[in-house]
Amino acid sequence: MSRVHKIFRKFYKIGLVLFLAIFLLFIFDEIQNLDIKRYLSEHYISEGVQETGAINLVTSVLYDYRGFDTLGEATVILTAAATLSFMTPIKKVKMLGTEFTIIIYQTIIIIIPFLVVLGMNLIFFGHISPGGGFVGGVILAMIPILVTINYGITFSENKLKPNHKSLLEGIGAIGFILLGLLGIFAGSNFLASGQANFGLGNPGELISAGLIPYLNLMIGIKVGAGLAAIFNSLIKEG
Amino acid sequence: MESAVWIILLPLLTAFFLGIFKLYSDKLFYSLVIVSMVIYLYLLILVINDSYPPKVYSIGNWGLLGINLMVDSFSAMFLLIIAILFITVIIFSLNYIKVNKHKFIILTYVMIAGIAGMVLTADLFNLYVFLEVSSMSSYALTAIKKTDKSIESSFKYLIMSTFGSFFILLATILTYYLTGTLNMAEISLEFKSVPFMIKSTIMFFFIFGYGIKIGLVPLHAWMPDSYEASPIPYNVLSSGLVMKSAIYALIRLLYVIFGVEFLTESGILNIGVFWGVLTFIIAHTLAYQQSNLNRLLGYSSIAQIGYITIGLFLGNEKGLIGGSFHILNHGIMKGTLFLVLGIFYYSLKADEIEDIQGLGYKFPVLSFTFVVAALAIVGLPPFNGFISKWLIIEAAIEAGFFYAAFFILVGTFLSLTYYLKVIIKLYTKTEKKTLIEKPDLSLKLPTFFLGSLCILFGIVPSLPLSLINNIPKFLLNNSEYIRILLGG
Amino acid sequence: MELPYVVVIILFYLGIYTIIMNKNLIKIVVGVNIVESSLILLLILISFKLGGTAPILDRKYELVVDPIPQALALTAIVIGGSLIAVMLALVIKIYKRYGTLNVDEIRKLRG
Amino acid sequence: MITPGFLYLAGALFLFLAINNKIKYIISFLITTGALIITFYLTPGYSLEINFLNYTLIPFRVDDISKLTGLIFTLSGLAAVFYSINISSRSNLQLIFLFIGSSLTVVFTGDLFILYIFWELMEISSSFLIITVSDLTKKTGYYFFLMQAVGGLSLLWGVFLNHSATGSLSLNAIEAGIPFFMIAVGIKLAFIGLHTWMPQTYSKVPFYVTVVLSIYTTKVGVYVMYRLLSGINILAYAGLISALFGIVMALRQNQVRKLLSYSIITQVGYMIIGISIGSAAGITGAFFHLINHILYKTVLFMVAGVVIYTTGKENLEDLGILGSKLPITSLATLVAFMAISGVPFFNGYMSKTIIKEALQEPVLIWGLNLMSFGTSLMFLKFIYYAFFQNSNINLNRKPTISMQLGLGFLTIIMLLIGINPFLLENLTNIDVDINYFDIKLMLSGIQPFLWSVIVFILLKKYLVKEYRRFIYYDIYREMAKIFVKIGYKLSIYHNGKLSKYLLWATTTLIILLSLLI
Repeated sequence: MSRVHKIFRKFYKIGLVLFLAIFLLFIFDEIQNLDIKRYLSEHYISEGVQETGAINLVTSVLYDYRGFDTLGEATVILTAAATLSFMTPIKKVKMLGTEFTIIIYQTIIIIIPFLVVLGMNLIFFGHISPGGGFVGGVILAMIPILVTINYGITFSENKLKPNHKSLLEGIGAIGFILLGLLGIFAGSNFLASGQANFGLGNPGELISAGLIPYLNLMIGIKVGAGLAAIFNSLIKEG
Repeated sequence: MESAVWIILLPLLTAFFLGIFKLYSDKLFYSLVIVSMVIYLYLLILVINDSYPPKVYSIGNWGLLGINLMVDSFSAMFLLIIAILFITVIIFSLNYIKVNKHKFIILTYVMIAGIAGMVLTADLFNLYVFLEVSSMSSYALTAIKKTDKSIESSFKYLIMSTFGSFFILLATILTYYLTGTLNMAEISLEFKSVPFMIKSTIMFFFIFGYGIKIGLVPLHAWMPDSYEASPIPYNVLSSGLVMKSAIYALIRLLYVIFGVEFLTESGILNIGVFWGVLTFIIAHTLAYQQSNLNRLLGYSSIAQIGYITIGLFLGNEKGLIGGSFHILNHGIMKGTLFLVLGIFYYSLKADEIEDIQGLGYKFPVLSFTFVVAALAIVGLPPFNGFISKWLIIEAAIEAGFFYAAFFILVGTFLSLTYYLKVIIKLYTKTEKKTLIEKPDLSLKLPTFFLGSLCILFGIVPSLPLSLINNIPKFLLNNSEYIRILLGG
Repeated sequence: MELPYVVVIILFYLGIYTIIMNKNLIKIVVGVNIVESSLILLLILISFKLGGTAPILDRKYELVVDPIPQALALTAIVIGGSLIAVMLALVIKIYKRYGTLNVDEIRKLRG
Repeated sequence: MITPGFLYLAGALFLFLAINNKIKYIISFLITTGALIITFYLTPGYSLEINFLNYTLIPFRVDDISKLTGLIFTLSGLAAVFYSINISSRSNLQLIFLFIGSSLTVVFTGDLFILYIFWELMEISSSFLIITVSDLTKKTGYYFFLMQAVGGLSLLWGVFLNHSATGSLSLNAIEAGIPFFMIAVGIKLAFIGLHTWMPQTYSKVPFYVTVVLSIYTTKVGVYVMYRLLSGINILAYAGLISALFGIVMALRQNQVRKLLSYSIITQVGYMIIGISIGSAAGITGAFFHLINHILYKTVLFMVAGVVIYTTGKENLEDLGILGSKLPITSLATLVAFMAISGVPFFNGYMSKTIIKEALQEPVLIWGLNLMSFGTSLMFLKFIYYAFFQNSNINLNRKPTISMQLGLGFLTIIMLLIGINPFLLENLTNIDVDINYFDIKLMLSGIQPFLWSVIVFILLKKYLVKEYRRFIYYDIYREMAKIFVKIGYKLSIYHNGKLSKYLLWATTTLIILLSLLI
């Protein structure tokens, strides 16, 4: 392509993006001075705790009011893990060896148990303190990732075999749906923990907020296994 | 009435269980596939039958606080397509797919769940989530063959469609910011007070985002590549369901949230119709140039989506009926064409036009089905394509878009040019071809089933039309839809 | 016109610009990442109320931040994350097969 | 009450069971004769109603003209099927039955929707007949189907315009969409300019297919022209020009079937003039001419078929075989020649005189004489090659009995009508008060024939020479080339670069948003 054409194309692109940016600026400017109504969130804030039993409103929205979104999202992780699993080469690819110093080895061995405790805490106390299935799951996923980085992929593979990971993932997802089906068996609709008053208990205690802690657990297992599988496949790709 | 949820849950549950069974025993895997397919068919028929007075199913029994699913005739028609195409594709791919067969079936189940979710949900963010679920599984299905071409086409599809879903997410966030709720009925009530400029920007963002997934002309470039490189059973689903669920979601948004008055006032209907005409003229011209059969059918799908866009963007009752009937017809016709090509590929590794020379005499009945489906998709009378095109043209004239109606006929002529080229190649005699694998009944039966549907819906269109005729009641004047969704 | 909204717009269109402008695949994936994060930032901005506390109601607070966009943000993060994971896997595969990361050389599918 | 059209369509389905030739003969004989008998006993005024897609349609309605056309169609269908029975394969025969069945339904239909459906079905079946019949006819089949599809689609557009103007689909409420009906009929009639498909197809396709096609394609066009566009006087002059063009082109041909197809264009000119005068006499003249034309043109095509079947060659020089070795066929050729040039006591003369009597404008009468002069000149050339040219071609195989039978059957009917011109009138209750046998009419009938004989003898060496193929400029092929070029440029533009696709996406977003401001 001639040089002039290249430069013209470059400025054309910049012009495009600038026009879009200015346009959106006007829109946002106009949006600011509109009176915005938030009655749905006011309702969540005022009656959220009584209806779902969970103090952490975000978890109550995520797992009770809009539980279906979380199911959809869990499927997205599962599909991503499945895609990456069939992407990786069948034969074992040696990961590029990263020789960490002895200090790293020792610290990892020491902090792994704390990670487990932290992850579990975040999952179980998801409906009381900030946190929840996703954050806890990520921290749990860090453990196999650290092991893989530290001791190389072959060691971590036989520690936690890929089949086990996809098994865990499957169990997490199926658990989530079965808990949802509990709502139907209890007479009201799918994923109905608040409405079907599954022992809401008094808010603030560990065993409260109906199904939410168990849903949290299921999502935690699923996200943990899923992210570990994704990380391993990406590493094996290399 | 909780079978509406089961339509989304059953494929998901089967996919997860298959994920586990895959590790242990094949026999268990296939038996579960067959059993869940039969139950799913029964469930779909159950929901389609009692869909006339639309029903709402609220997840978690939260009513307007949580997410609601809504089954009305438009979604019932779409479930009918899912019922027809999904069953045939699963039976077809049980022994058509050789590479990654387990993964293919799992991902197809997840995609069906995503599409069923998009079709049933009456909640804006939930629509986005299920859109991502179905798109994610279609990226995976495009790349499942792991050839150079499929990896490249899957990457291009991924980037283009993510580029689109940015704008869909941006529009969803802005709608939430303006209205404070995510339930479609409440949004359309709140949207009455929003100024014109902002409302139409959000509408344009939605149209642009979904436009990429539908494949309207300037945004279509990724689609023929994905058709060329992905496995043929997935092509049937992609042209029959994935493209259609995108336009379904767009129409659901436009007619329910923005309402017909706003659409006509903002002039988007004229833009939509013009865009449809532009799409199929360019798609037909390009289709003529192709030598790879899958790419040719890909361009023809883009053209047919152009007709559907015209039908649905006319804004009158007949247009909606014609458009949705064409969605149903195109799914069936394109499904037959792809399955026949699948059998040719399965038996002779034939995917270029030259390779299928003389197959008319080697597979007489199969080529007859191909000819029937090709004539149907061109829009010649005795078949179903003609009926839906007749309805769309009539609606276009009624709505005053004479140029669009005329160009549809020009489109019919253009599509005849390249389909006839393929048919003639099919019937030119050539030297003996050795068959790599004999296609058995489980491949041929679905093809004949879809082919016979082409003829059946052409001769007796009142069968599907009885379901489709009451679509406009809940789309054109969305007050009815909103009253029911608000628990009226 | 609050400053954070301007930041969101700048981030959004910076991401779009990187996607369009760059020829290198990795940079395109980075661009996608930037746009994702700008949308999540927008979500959080929407839920912000001046002086509001986090939506954990262990005690009675007079003003609480709107929890819904935060839940949506969590979902958007997860979806964005898995999308980028698949993108990276494809980029690795393309690099192994085509030997180049330049988007203009990856042209086996034409016409 | 099953209609002849549906009987033929059902016949096409029954032929699936025809495993061996014997059953094939029985089925086709039953169907063809059954259809003839049914059309014979049809009472005008009977009509059938069905509703489809919330319209009430009349798939079957009989009146005098449609009964007349139906009769001649089933009659010539019987002869054609008989002629080609043991040459054509089972699938070709099915397609022929489908073709005849759909043209019969077009003749008996009462509304535009069914007219369009079966017009397209006719098109599809004839194109597939051409495509699958032999290996060399692929290109012609492609050209034929596309050309006819343009005709069908302009008919559909006319139907839509008329439907939106009048709100009804019935045949007798035609207000809008006239130009599109003209294009559709023009293509079917092979009107000048739209005729390029006919000589090409009729000369390349095997002879028995040409026989079937020549009977129905153009004649259905004439019938539909009567139904939709009767009474527009301008068309009379257009018909005249097209006929004269046909004569000029026919004289330049050296292939038998090309000469015959150009002569179809001329004869159709008579019918166009007859219909577009619009008076009852004109229309009856046109339709009687249609019947006579089917008779003698099919005989001539059958003769050409026999020549090709026996000697395998089809140029004019090879016609010598007729004079020397094929007695019955040469007799039939002579009768057909006399009929086509309008010699009294033969059936051509009868319908030409009706049209001549119905004309008022002097220009048209003069034109008519010129046309019959030209036709007889054309066929004098045909006869000269057949009888007066000594040829040394030998016979590699004898014509089959069924071919002779089909030929003889039609020649006898021709002679019958020639001798007793009133036969057609009392068959259908149309009365024409012309006494064919008074001297003045006979003289004016014979005059053009005599003039043509004299001119032929004088200018023999100009007419009877080998015309080398002149450059044949076909604008439709040029248009197709331009379309392919544009398509090629477009597809080169899709060069697979992701950055280019993304750029297109952003530009569309900009265009969309700019529509807002």
